[in-house]
Amino acid sequence: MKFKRLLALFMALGLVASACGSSETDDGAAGESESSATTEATAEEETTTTAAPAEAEEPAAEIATDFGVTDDTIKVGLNADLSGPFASLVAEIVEGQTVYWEVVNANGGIAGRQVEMVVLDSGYATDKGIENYLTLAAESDEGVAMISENTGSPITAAIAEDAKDDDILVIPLSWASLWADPDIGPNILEKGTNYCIESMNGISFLADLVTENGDTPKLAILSRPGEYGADGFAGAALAAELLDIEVVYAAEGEVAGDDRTAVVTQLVNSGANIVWTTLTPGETADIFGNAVAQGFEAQWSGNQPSFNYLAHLGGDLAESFDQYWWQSGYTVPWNGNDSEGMQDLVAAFTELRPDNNLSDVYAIGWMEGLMVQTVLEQAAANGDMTRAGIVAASQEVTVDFKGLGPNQSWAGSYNDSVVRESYMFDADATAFDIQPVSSGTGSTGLFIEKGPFVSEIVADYVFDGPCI
Amino acid sequence: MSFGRPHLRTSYEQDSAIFPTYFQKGAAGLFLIFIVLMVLGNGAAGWIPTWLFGQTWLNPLTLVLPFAIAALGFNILTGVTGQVSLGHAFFMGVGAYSAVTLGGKGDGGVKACVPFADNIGLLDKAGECGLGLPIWIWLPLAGVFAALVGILVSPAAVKVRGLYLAIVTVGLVFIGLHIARMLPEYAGDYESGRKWPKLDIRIWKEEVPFIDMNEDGKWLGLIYLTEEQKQFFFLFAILLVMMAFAKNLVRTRTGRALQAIRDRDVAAEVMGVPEQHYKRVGFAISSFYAGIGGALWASYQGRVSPVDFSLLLSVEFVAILLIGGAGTIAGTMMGTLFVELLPKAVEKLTNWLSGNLDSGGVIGDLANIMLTSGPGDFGPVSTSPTAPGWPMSVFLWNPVIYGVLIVIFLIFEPHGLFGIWVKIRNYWKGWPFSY
Amino acid sequence: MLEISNLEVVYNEVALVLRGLSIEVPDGSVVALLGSNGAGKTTTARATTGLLDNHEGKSTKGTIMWNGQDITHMKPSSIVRAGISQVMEGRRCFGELTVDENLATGAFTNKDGAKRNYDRVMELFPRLLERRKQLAGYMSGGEQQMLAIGRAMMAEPKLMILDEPSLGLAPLLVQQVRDVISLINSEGTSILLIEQNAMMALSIADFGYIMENGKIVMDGEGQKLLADDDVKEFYLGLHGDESGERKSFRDVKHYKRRKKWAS
Amino acid sequence: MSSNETGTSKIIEVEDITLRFGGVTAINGVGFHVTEGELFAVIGPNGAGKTSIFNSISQVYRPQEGDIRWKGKSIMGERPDAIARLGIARTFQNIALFGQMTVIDNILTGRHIRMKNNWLTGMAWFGPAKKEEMENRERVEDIIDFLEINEWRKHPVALLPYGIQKRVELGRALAMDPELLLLDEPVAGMNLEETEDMARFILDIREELGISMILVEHDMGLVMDIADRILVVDFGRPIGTGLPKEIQSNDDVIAAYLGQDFSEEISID
Amino acid sequence: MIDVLLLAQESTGFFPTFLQTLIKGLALGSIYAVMGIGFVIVFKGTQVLNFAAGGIAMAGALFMSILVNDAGLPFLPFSNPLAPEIGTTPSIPRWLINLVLALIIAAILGMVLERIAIRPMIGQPLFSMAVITLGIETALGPFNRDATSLTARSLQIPWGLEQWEFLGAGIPKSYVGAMVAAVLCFLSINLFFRSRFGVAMRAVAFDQEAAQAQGINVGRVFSIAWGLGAALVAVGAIFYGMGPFPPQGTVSQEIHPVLAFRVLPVIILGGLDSIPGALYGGLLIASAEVFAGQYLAQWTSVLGAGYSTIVPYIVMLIVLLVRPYGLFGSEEIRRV
Repeated sequence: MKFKRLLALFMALGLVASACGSSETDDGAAGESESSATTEATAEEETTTTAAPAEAEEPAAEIATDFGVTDDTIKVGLNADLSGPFASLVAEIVEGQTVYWEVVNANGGIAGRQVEMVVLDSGYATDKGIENYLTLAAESDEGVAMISENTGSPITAAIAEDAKDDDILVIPLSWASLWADPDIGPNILEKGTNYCIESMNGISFLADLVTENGDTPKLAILSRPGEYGADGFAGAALAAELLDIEVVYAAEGEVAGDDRTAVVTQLVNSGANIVWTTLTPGETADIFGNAVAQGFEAQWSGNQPSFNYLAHLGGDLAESFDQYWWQSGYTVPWNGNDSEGMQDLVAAFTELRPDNNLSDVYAIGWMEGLMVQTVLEQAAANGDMTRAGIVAASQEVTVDFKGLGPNQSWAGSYNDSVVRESYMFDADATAFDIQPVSSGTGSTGLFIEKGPFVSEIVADYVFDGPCI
Repeated sequence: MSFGRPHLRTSYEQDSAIFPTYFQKGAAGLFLIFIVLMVLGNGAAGWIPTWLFGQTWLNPLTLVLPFAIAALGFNILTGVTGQVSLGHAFFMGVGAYSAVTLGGKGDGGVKACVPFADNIGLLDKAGECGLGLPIWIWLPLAGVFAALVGILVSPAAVKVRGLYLAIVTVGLVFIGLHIARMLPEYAGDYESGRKWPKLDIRIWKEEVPFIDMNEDGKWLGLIYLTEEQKQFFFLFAILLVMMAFAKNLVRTRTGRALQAIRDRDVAAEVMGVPEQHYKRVGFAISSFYAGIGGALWASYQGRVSPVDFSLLLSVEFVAILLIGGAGTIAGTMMGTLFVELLPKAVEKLTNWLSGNLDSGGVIGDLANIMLTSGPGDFGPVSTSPTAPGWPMSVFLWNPVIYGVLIVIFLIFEPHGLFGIWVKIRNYWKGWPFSY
Repeated sequence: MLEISNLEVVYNEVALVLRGLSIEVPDGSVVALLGSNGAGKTTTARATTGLLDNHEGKSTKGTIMWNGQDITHMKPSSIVRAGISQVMEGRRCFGELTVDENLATGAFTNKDGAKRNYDRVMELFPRLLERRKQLAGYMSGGEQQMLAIGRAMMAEPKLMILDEPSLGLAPLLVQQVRDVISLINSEGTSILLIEQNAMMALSIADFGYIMENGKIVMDGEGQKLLADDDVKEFYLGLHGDESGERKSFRDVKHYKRRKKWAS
Repeated sequence: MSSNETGTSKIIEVEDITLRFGGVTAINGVGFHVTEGELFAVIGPNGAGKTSIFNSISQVYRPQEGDIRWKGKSIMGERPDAIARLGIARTFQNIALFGQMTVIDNILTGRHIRMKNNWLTGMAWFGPAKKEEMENRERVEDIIDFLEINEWRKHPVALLPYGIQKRVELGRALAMDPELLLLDEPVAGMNLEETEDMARFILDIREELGISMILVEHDMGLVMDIADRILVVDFGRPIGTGLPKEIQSNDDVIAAYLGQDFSEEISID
Repeated sequence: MIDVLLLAQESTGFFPTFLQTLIKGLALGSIYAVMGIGFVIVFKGTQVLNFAAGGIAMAGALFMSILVNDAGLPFLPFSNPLAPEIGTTPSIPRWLINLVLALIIAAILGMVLERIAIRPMIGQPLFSMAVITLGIETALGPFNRDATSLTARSLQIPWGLEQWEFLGAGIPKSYVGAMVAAVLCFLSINLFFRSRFGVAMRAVAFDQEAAQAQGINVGRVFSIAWGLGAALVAVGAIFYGMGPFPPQGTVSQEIHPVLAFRVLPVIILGGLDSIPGALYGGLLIASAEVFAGQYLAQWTSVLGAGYSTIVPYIVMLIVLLVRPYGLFGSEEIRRV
């Protein structure tokens, strides 16, 4: 191990490699998606081509590294669901990050190094996810500096402890309130509002809506089994307690399998006028569709992945969703606002991915990119881009999401670091029109109704740990 | 004895040995030495896995070992006894959850081990049941419990034949998945599962294990090994023992009875082989292997979720059996290696090809045909892992390749890799007089 | 006219069953093909009607000509269309189909003549008319044999190959089958009659072939063969030694014996 | 013990059994007995119910009426494997060998009921299991030697010629050390030479081991030569029992089965 | 919690709930029965237990969604002239014509698969043939998933979630649609079996070689069996994609592939080769599933969420313990 580090130092001193490498790859890679799946082979090739001495932008020699960072590249790993149930969603999120790095690399990369993504597919299977993690976290040439996306609560839960042991930073693509807890995931850098707080904000919003119409809110909570469902349910139950709302039906972790007849019957009979869901889009569509068909009228909303504009606004239930559904979220939608972040994002996609359809979730990948860049630059500034150094740097930064979502930092206690803002979106079936990015028109049908906002109950609440 | 005439066997004992000739004994020994050298990272023996699977090849290779054990069990049931089961994943699950219940860490004490503890008011909140016992208890018992469950379901399983059994066992997998959902106190969260005991060997529940498998260091004060190497050798040793058991079983009375049932069930009965009894034995032994395999797999992974024990896992074993060659132990091993490492190899190969896209020459051309790097290109495999629609990413192609291989092997080489191996061997035996 | 010349058939790419078989069935005649079990009689029928594929068999040499057309490698359906039908060994009626439906399968290649042929079959076998709505599986062996022959007649073949029609039938029924065959032949259909029961076959055959190990070992007119001593000995089951009397199986033992069984 | 002096005690008695499948009556009131050391033959046209009689004795089929007694004790309702353990072995009309197993393993499977090692001792191999396996292997080699199939020893039986398969099947039945051997068409489809070999094996087994046998066969020549007594069945009904000479001259048998001129037309199928 | 549930149960009348459940059971049973017949036809015709039915069914549903959503057809130079205008729900006749087109395409898929993978295996053991279809299922899966990941795959059901009121119960038009489809399928299959080709198929099922000897083109019979089987499972999948059924008018990659596996207990109960068996089995299993889902809901916390989906397997196991050959299958006579 020591020998390797010495060797790296020696090479860095002697060859001064970074600048030339980056300028060469700029020309080759800027416009092509090829760079997204850069390989070992290309990496080697690059090293050989950059062997010729060239002028350095900055001396790389001062930065300590261990795995995943060489003199001209930084590898970040993605443990993504590209063939499983969330593949369509995750593929676009990964695309968001890919495009982000193309832009960053074209502008010279981070600390003179090009960022390489190593994308592995978990298929949302825990076993495969763990295998992927072991590959990404390997203490060898194949290891990455940090994991910039790890799909799903289950897989994140499965690797949380290992990530701590390996001292590697992981950004989860999961918003369970667990990850912000230093006891559970000190190395898990949660992004955005967690399900629990999202539920609290969302139910406050719905309750206000009903109260304005002169009704007394009666809440039904539907959740699926697992961390996601439990966290969303915990938040909803907490909100009901704090707001003093009657819970007329609570299907805690009871939504699973294909037949939800009983849930629908009980929901319809419960007399609820607010429904909060912590479900998958398929489950939402089923329960929502059946309930509406049986004449059930209420204000619906749910944690972020309960709703999928493609399936719900593009399907048979579009009008009903338009009528009854409010979508909750913590990143701005595609035509949500004119923030700097959204303008950057749209500009980059228009140039680099003109044929892709517009999507709300590119922003999530883009924000992951912003986070990683901020953390890595801090680490570089600290002169320590070892895995441990990156973890340490993450505690020192505040990430500016440029209006795509609330800014965030991870230092301090749980209560200090959780993000309390979220958004409520109005679903508009008539506006829904998916077009290629380059057309400049089209819409995902989601518009910001309120936000970013913090409900009173969330603002006042002291979070002394995860909700579950 | 008779060095000059390797085919002359002087006793029945020699004739029915696992490796009857000195040549075979020597070859097996050399193969073992090769594996040890390879895992120890010896350059000469290690370049093939490095080239195929990259630097971290030891992890995927170690992962093959528990699957190989479970596959041996599947072979006993389906290859040897001829009972087509799609329920192997279920029995792996039974083994794995027995292991975690006995060896895992619980948070609700013994009370949590009562089913529905929180529903009947024993506990306020659902807890996880784990007794924290050492591996020498949980590993064998994982197998035993799986075998017992096998016997428990056998009344339904031994009565039905052929495809009916296949369907019944499909049902078993779905029911098993649901039971895991009903009993989170054993199974943990339905999607993220729970933590399994590590492979460390403890005498009892002491803090510092007797043999530590999860830290680099000297093993029993003898040889310096990394954590990965330790785990590999440990699992490999278990696999060898299980292979020997399987081989012995097949060459003795019970094994013959099982094969007889496979080949002609009615004739077997008339020869005095009670069909239902031996089907039950086959079921139990197969489940035992599945249980051990499942327990070791989960333990090596550290964490698996109930959903991992799905029908797809069962189908994997069918593929292993068919691709390797049914009924033989060597075939089972070949099949497991092939099926478990194939996706990884395909991924690496695609990466390697995409690295050579612009290199010209044969490889470059091949890469251009196979891959699509941007719009306007017509290769079936997309280099971008994220592009939806056609062309598909390599991750989506992997199951396609795997399914197509099952079809191709069945149509063109029903005896699987083992059959191919036998053909090659016979060719060389007859060489230069190949006919 | 059917002409099989020098036909070789191999099963599973190893077992050579027909070794250069040559026979002829002239138009309008009854030809008997005799031989013991395993001689290759059924294989000959399969090769002629294109059913070898089902048994991993292949004709590797020789030709089968039907009225000047090479049918060696034709599909079974084309061969039936060309006018050759087979009544398979063991009758092979479709047990889960009614008598009418069984006959309908026979008319698969000959939709147009279905009605005419149906009437003809029913006229020939009044028993079938009585049972036309009954499942074939519940009929007796003799009735099934009638049905199988009737089914083959539905295609209006010019050549009918009958494989062991007397197998498993009581002597009385064998007589009936023999008469039916004569009748069909008298209406102009050539017959290739494959039999182990040499007596029955040769009594109506114009010409007979005797095969052994995949080859024709003897041929001649039916009556002539019946009178032949070798035929008597080997194909009529009359094993004999020089004295002309049968040799008892009790006497064959021990002459090969090397080792005592239980000691 | 010579072939003429068969024992007097009845080893098996079949009493008026009737077997029906759905609407079909396969056996209709068949009864007979076999004494110790006797070679009893059952003949009749195809589909007459001969094989069904065997299947009833080995309890693969359960006759609805009647009784079958083994040494005086009823075996009705026993399972086929229990029948085998009593000492009744059989061969099958359409060879029912274990196709993928070698000749040795097939015959060793016949030793199943005479062996004791179970899955546990078998897996361990060393110790009693190994000893037992070797002893039985020796016994199997004797049988292989007797049946003159040495060269095929290690071949999977499915690949063997028909005649050899028939012998292996006989060997497998012999390996059970039976007291009664049921032979279902042992020479069907064989040529004269093979038939002679098989006849020789059957007679040897009988003379040297004194095993009683029931023989179902179409080859009248063989049956008339070697059988002690003969039962003729037709359409599941018995139409005559007796010594070969009696059968040949029994009018019912001639009418239903043999045909008028048996002396000239011996092999009617 | 339980108090809340009990209150909820009382607020609607017993009878409407019962009626609604019954109708749903019949509708789901119709879908199971149609898919079951798809299995049975393939098994009768080619002796193959078609584990690939899930993949084929979902592909069929996808063809339908492509036809009713997109003007163009993938990989083909011409477009679908009957496609409704983008973004509009088609009229019922137009939708039905597209349905027939989709079924034809699904049938072609079935025939192609049969020709490529099954035909070379004819005569092999049942196990090998069934496993081949497992291979096909594995290989089809990614294509289906890839296709659903592009956009939402709506089926543009013309009647959406409309329902009739009947004795206080809401009866969705889709349920009635499923039942009508099942009756039509059942009748036409019965007619087919009396036709020349149907008789030929039954003959092939009974004795392939004897059928060949009659001049029946066995290959074509196989093709037809697979074509029909594929079309029938596609009918099931498309009608399962309607309104109040879980996927709510879309093709779901979570549910559709598993649907076929839920039909397996149906054909086990009905017997692998019995068409009426598939019908009775489908109705029985679906009723058990739907009634259990409705009336055991109080016990969800003990039975586990989604317990009703395993009811078919439980029913199957119980029946097999008593009758190893299913309720309608006939016991085979073991031949020696």
